Amino acid sequence: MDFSQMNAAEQAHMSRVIEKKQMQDFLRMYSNLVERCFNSCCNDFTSKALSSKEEQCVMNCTDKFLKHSERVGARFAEQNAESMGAASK
Amino acid sequence: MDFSQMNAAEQAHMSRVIEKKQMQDFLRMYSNLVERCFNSCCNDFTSKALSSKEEQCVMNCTDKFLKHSERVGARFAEQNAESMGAASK
Amino acid sequence: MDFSQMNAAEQAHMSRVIEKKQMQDFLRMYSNLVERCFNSCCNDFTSKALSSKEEQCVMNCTDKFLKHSERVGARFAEQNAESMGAASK
Amino acid sequence: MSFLGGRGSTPAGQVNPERVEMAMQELDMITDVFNKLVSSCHNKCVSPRYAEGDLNKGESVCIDRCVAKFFEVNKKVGEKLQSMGAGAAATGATQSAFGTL
Amino acid sequence: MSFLGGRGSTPAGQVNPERVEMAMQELDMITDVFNKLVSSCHNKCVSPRYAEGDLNKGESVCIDRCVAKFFEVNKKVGEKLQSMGAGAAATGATQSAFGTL
Amino acid sequence: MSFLGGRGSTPAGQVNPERVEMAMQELDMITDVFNKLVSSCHNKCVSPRYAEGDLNKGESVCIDRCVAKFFEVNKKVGEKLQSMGAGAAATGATQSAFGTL
Repeated sequence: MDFSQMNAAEQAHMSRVIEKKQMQDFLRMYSNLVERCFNSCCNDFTSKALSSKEEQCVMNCTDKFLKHSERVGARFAEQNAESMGAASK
Repeated sequence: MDFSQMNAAEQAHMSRVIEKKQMQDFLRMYSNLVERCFNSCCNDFTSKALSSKEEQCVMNCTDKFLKHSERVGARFAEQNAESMGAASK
Repeated sequence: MDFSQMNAAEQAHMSRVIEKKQMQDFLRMYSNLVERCFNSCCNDFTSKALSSKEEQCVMNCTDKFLKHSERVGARFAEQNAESMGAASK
Repeated sequence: MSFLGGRGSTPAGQVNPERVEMAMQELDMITDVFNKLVSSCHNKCVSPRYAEGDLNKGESVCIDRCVAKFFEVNKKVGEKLQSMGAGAAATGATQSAFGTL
Repeated sequence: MSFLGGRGSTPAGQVNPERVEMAMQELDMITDVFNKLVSSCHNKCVSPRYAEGDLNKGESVCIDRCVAKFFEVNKKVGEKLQSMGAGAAATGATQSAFGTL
Repeated sequence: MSFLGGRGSTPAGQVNPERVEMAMQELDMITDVFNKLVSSCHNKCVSPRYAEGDLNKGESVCIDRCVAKFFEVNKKVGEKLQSMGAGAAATGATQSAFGTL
């Protein structure tokens, strides 16, 4: 994304807006992660307590999802950079 | 959620905002309910009219979903109260 | 939707708002379409390039989804008109 | 589907923010319903094999019936909700989290 | 679930937009979590055959346990995220697209 | 992916609301696409058994290819939409509900 056409006031405004958006994105990601790991790991409702097996699954699920997200983010940034390079030729 | 740190003007503002949000939540719940019950109950498209069996299914689906929602809401409130009690210790 | 109760300033305001919303709806539809066609057509990750079979699938998927959307939109408009006719009786 | 009424009128030349907001809410709701309709009927009627780009006869007929049925379900659910004075159950989160306000 | 704190206070009679916005963000988040909870426990506990309109005993018990378990998962995931100082991985799009700002 | 251009310039020190809003729309769109990408490639590449917390070799390679393919699909769909002058079909709800405005 190209902010170079923006003046200083606009860039400052965008920074604040983006910061707020990152907080919202984080919260959204958090609830998506809970939903995803709950759905994948919890299938036994004969007890209300998380079994140790379920807990391990949730920990691995969280861990793996974050690593996945990070990897996708890195590839996404590369592809975005490539697309922009191609577009400005 | 703790509004005790807010002054009167802020609390009044939040009340209006929450009222508006409840309307939006209701509308969203309505369309989710239609989608869910349609998807579960309607699988025959040899006719455009709802069969009596489909209609009964939609009524039960709506009924059951609202009761489910209410029950989850009650448990949610209890858990929230517990979490807050634990947090303020 | 009935705008006849609105005054000219309100109608002009709504026109601008609706125009902006149509842009957002278009972007949302675009990303939904990419997601849907990717999920239906791409199941082989032994290569990072789109095979000609996958590409054909994506083209057909896009084509068909737009035609589907258009048909649903036409029926939706008819049903809406009917509901309004019934409501104003 | 229009159950959000207006309230009173405003002098010409001025924008009543409340009225505009209500129209926006209705617009958002219609868009939401339309998107769910498109998605539901696509899942019910269109084969995900995508061997061709046109809707075939069977798919087209199915879509027409699907839209009609979806509207009927929308109506039935709406009537049921009104008869139950619902909204209470629905807004559970807001109610339980903000019961003290 | 409340990890968005307030900041300072405002003279009575005035609305601090920042504080109201934070409360709104928390409200949005709670609604989002509640909706996911309703949907997840419905999928886990309620049979989609809809032979009757009441929750049966088995469904009711399942729902209670489901909510409790969902809260436990919520807590575990939250602890894990905090221990990892996450947020970085999560906001990948914003970071990678706007890294230059 | 950037097809929302700016329009003109504004005197330094002032915020042009239109320009900021356009940037926000683009930001929202990129976030939306990124979230769909994360979710799609997770479904395609990551086993939901969660026996360990690390991505294994097969999953990692799959993710890289998945992202590349998703971008290709994004490009093909975008080209197709442009060639069809689409938007019409897409904004069906708004068009059919507000055709009279």
